[in-house]
Amino acid sequence: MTATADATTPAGEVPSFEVTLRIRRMNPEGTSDHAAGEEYWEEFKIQAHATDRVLDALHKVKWDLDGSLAFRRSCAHGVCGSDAMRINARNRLACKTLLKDLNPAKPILIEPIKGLPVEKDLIVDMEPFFASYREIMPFLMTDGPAPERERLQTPAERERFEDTTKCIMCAACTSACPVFWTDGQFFGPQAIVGAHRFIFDSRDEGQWDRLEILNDKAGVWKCRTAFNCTEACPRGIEVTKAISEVKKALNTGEI
Amino acid sequence: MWLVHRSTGVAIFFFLLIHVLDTALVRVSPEAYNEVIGAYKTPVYGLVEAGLVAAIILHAFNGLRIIAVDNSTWALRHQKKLAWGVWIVFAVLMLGFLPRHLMHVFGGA
Amino acid sequence: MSAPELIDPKPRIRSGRTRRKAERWSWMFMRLSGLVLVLLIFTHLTVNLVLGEGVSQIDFAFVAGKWADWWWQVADFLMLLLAMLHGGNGMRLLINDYAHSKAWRSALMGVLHLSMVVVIVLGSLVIWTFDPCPVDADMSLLPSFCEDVLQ
Amino acid sequence: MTLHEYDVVIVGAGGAGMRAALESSQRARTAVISKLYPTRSHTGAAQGGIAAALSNVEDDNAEWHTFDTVKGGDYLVDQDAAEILCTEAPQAVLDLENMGLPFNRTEDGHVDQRRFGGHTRNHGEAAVRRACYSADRTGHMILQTLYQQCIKQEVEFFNEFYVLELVLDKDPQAAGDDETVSVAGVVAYELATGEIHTFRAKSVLFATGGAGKVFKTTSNAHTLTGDGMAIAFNAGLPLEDMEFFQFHPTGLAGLGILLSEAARGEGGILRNSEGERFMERYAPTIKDLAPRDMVARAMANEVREGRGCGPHKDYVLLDLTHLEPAHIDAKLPDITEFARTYLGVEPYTEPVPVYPTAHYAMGGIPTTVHGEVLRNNTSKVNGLYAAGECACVSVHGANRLGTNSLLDLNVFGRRAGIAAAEHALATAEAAPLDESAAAPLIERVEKLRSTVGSSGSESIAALRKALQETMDRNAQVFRDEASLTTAQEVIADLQKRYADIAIHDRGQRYNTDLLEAMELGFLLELSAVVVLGALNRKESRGGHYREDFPTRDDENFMQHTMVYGEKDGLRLDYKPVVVTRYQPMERKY
Ligand SMILES: Cc1cc2nc3c(=O)[nH]c(=O)nc-3n(C[C@H](O)[C@H](O)[C@H](O)COP(=O)(O)OP(=O)(O)OC[C@H]3O[C@@H](n4cnc5c(N)ncnc54)[C@H](O)[C@@H]3O)c2cc1C
Ligand code: HEM
Ligand code: SF4
Ligand code: F3S
Ligand code: FES
Repeated sequence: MTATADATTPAGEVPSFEVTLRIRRMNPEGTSDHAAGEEYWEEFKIQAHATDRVLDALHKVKWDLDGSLAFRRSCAHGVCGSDAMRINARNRLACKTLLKDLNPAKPILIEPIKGLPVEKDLIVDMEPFFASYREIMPFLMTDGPAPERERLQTPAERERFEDTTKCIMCAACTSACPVFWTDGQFFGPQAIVGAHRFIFDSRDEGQWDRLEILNDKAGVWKCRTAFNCTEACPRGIEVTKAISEVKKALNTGEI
Repeated sequence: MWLVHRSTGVAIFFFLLIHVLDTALVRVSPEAYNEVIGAYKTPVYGLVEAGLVAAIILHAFNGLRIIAVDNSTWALRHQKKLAWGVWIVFAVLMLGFLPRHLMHVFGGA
Repeated sequence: MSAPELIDPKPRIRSGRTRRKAERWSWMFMRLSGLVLVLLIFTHLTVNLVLGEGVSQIDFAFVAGKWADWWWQVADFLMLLLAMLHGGNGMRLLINDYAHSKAWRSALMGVLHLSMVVVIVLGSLVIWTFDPCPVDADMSLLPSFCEDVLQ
Repeated sequence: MTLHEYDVVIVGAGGAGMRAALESSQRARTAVISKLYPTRSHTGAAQGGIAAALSNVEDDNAEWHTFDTVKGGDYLVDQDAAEILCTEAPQAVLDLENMGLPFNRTEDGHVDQRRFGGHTRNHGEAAVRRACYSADRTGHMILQTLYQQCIKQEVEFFNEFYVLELVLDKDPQAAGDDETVSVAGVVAYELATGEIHTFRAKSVLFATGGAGKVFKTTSNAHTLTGDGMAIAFNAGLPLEDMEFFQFHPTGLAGLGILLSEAARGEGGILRNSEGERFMERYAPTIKDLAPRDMVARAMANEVREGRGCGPHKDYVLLDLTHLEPAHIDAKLPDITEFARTYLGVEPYTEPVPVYPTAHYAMGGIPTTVHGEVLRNNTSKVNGLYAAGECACVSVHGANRLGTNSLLDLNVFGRRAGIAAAEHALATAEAAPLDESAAAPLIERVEKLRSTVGSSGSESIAALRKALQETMDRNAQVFRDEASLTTAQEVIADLQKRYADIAIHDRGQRYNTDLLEAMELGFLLELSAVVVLGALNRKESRGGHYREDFPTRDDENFMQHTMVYGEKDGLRLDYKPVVVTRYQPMERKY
């Protein structure tokens, strides 16, 4: 039994240390020190453990120091997609980023994700993001009546779109994409991932409608293969690969 | 990398505009052309030209990397290594080109 | 009990194969022209700047010497054309990305298109109508073969 | 203050809420109100699978499934409901498949199935492959698929709206049995603006999920604060069987993050510090795949008897090292990643530290098999429905079988959605509700806002922490008279202190501080109900284990607990269990 090496001791007296969080803040109603809508940095010092995640650190700030700090979160283990933010200039989920992996000697920079309007502190308006997703008709489209039993699909056929089914719509990819920053018209990588999941599903018959949408000006050709999306994706989805497969399908007319 | 590609592309584009215009002087008269091209041979332009070559090399090889990434899953998965490769090729070519070029520029002018 | 009868979605777009092909062709063209340009530009650079005496050798005579050969004429013309189209298309993408207001965008696009046309027309005129041995020129500036031609 | 009117209002956009919305929105004008974006709901965290006797890989039938459900629930299950659950299961799964859910497949293209705890062939002979799954992200796929279908049907969502009050046309407890009590609507708080919205509706359906945050160590999301249950309770409705909370055996030690039972379904083994496969002693036939309550207790017992691992001997190990890495990657990719990310353990080569974690509320708002909410043992509330984890149809009894909850969402979510829409269609006019209904909530919110800056007051975080710690210490896997009494006292004290709570954020926009205060109020209320039920249930059954009463007592306790909130405190009552086919037997595996 080797799992009990000290580093992995989950409970007990893990030594604690001090970390500084520098949080990019914005209060739409203003505070005593800051005008409404003004963006500013604020520093908080907290005691943390090596096993703590950035989300735990944010909770410490919110619960013990400043209850007005606003951020979204729910599941706390990387499956709901609520808490994508820029941590040390990289898009990540706060609940999946361990403090010990961040060099706690330096202040940890926390900002809202880019490219979407900031509403308050780390909360951004997600509506444009979800609107792009709805745009690509993200649902199975089939002709004819529903079958008696399941539609058959071999494990190999399923494997083709397995990767893109993992998406939790956290927007880490889209808000990391430089094209999205400069051109809000771009569907963004997430919508392409969402479309890919159906285009390559052998049961789906709406592929060409979706491909048509992605062939549009704001579509897949806008992607400059910057790879920021793939690097940001907390689910390890090969986003750029999915995009490239969509391009290939458009170029060859084959799926 | 994406920024590098973009900025080098733009730089080359503007250079090309000028370059074609000055080459057009060939049509006007040999004197005019030689006068302008003479400017290229001064150290300042020599350096600009070196920068241009650098930009072209980066843009070209990164362009090749992009094309590879678009067409092969292997390249896609190893794009980071390929990006390093672009910088290495860039370094090697520039090391080969710069001494020669600067020699011509400073030595010959 | 039966499967839920789900309402069909409102058709949001016309069905059928890809309709607007422009962006796709632009993408393809960038890659194909890029590939050809690699060959052309590197030959160009090598011949002009590396072989022989580098920049210092470039003068009217050098250029004229090259263009007397139709092969070089074709190569340089292709390079000019592809580079301008490739670069111009690249600039178009950029303008689309950064110029958000309609006015800005159309203004920049206008400038871009104009400069492309001017450069391409001018450039090709120069290349195709080039006379390596202008009659009234100073002999010393001309390539050596002009002596045979002119005398 | 805005007033909205709909035929049907669904509160909650998890699996149950959206499944209901798909049915309801086809039939009647429907709004779905959710405090989270639908895809953030905790259904997305469910990993292992959804049970259905499809017989795609092994011989199976709905009757065996029903038996397992009843037996797994330690006979506290309403058997008519369980029979519906298991009979409608295959169609529920096929519906999901037809909507596009990417199940894992067998070689010949059918939906694949795997083993899960407590699912057996022919009444306990051997484990059977009944759980349909999609790697270890079944819940994620269900949530995504349902959301996608909602987009297709253009379901109307009110996202990041917190429902905080339920409005009935009269006090359900004061009303006599022959009177009808009808739903009038709900009052909600819009996170983005701080505005209060009143929704008037002919039918209201609650699908607000679980209440795991009552405990400290839990697999549940921060947002699972039992809102729906507490809101119904505050409106004068009873809660059923709240003392039955499921502790899932394999939470990541110290964190509570779940490692699905699928890990054991795929061959994982639990070992103590001596390397012994201790489940062989507790459940000789199905060993590691015994129902959750038994495994959780066995683990807690190993630790108590000194066979725990680690420097503090406070957890056991889940061993996957004998499985092929490729197999692990194909079937359990996410949970192995959790072990890597959060504990730094590589499951290919090292066993993973695990300990029971609070997981699932078997109890909730009592309903009929059509999702109609009951206001006592027999009378329904006209137009009020509940489904999913916040409801108690009582298909899970004293202990839920793994994979039966996702099934519950789909079967009873669908039924409740249909019933709610049909009720709305048959009702000419909703009960009266106007803007004044929002007044009490507005007052409460303003009162909370006015606490900003008041010094010497109680903090939300401190109270919540104290509550969760006392619940973990005193009302977890093992309980007894003394521990429960302590918990009761602590909760009573915390409730008093809650009256002096102060928040930090005065703002209107995105005031999550204020909402956390509200949620804490719900948690406190529910904890009191849980503890009261546990204290009075002087027996051990399913998820509820009393060390001072270690055996099941069918004589006195073969009945559901019903707790009512009254002016002078909580009132306890009981409700008979529906027994059709299966007489209670001793539960052995
Ligand atoms: C880690 C984990 C793994 C699990 N694995 C399995 C499994 O493998 N198989 C299985 O069968 N079951 C499993 N379960 C159990 C099952 O997933 C849950 O019981 C089920 O998903 C609950 O679904 P729900 O629709 O009732 O609630 P949820 O999905 O939790 O949704 C609740 C909804 O209500 C909304 N809401 C809550 N309060 C309010 C309010 N005040 N106002 C407005 N909206 C509100 C939320 O926004 C959310 O949309 C698992 C549970 C967990 C935690
Ligand atoms: C030498 C060979 C060249 C190669 C292999 C090459 C390759 C490419 C490729 C593949 C792209 C597309 C990038 C994408 O879609 O993300 C591109 C873009 C571009 N290229 Fe080139 N190119 C070359 C030369 C040139 C030249 C000579 C110019 C200038 C006239 C130029 C200017 C541009 C510009 C402005 C862009 C757009 C950049 C952007 O949108 O980000 N390129 N190049
Ligand atoms: S593709 Fe990845 S990064 Fe993008 S939204 Fe989905 S999970 Fe998030
Ligand atoms: S970051 Fe953007 S440019 Fe393409 S590869 Fe990803 S979408
Ligand atoms: S809180 Fe759910 S993904 Fe981080």
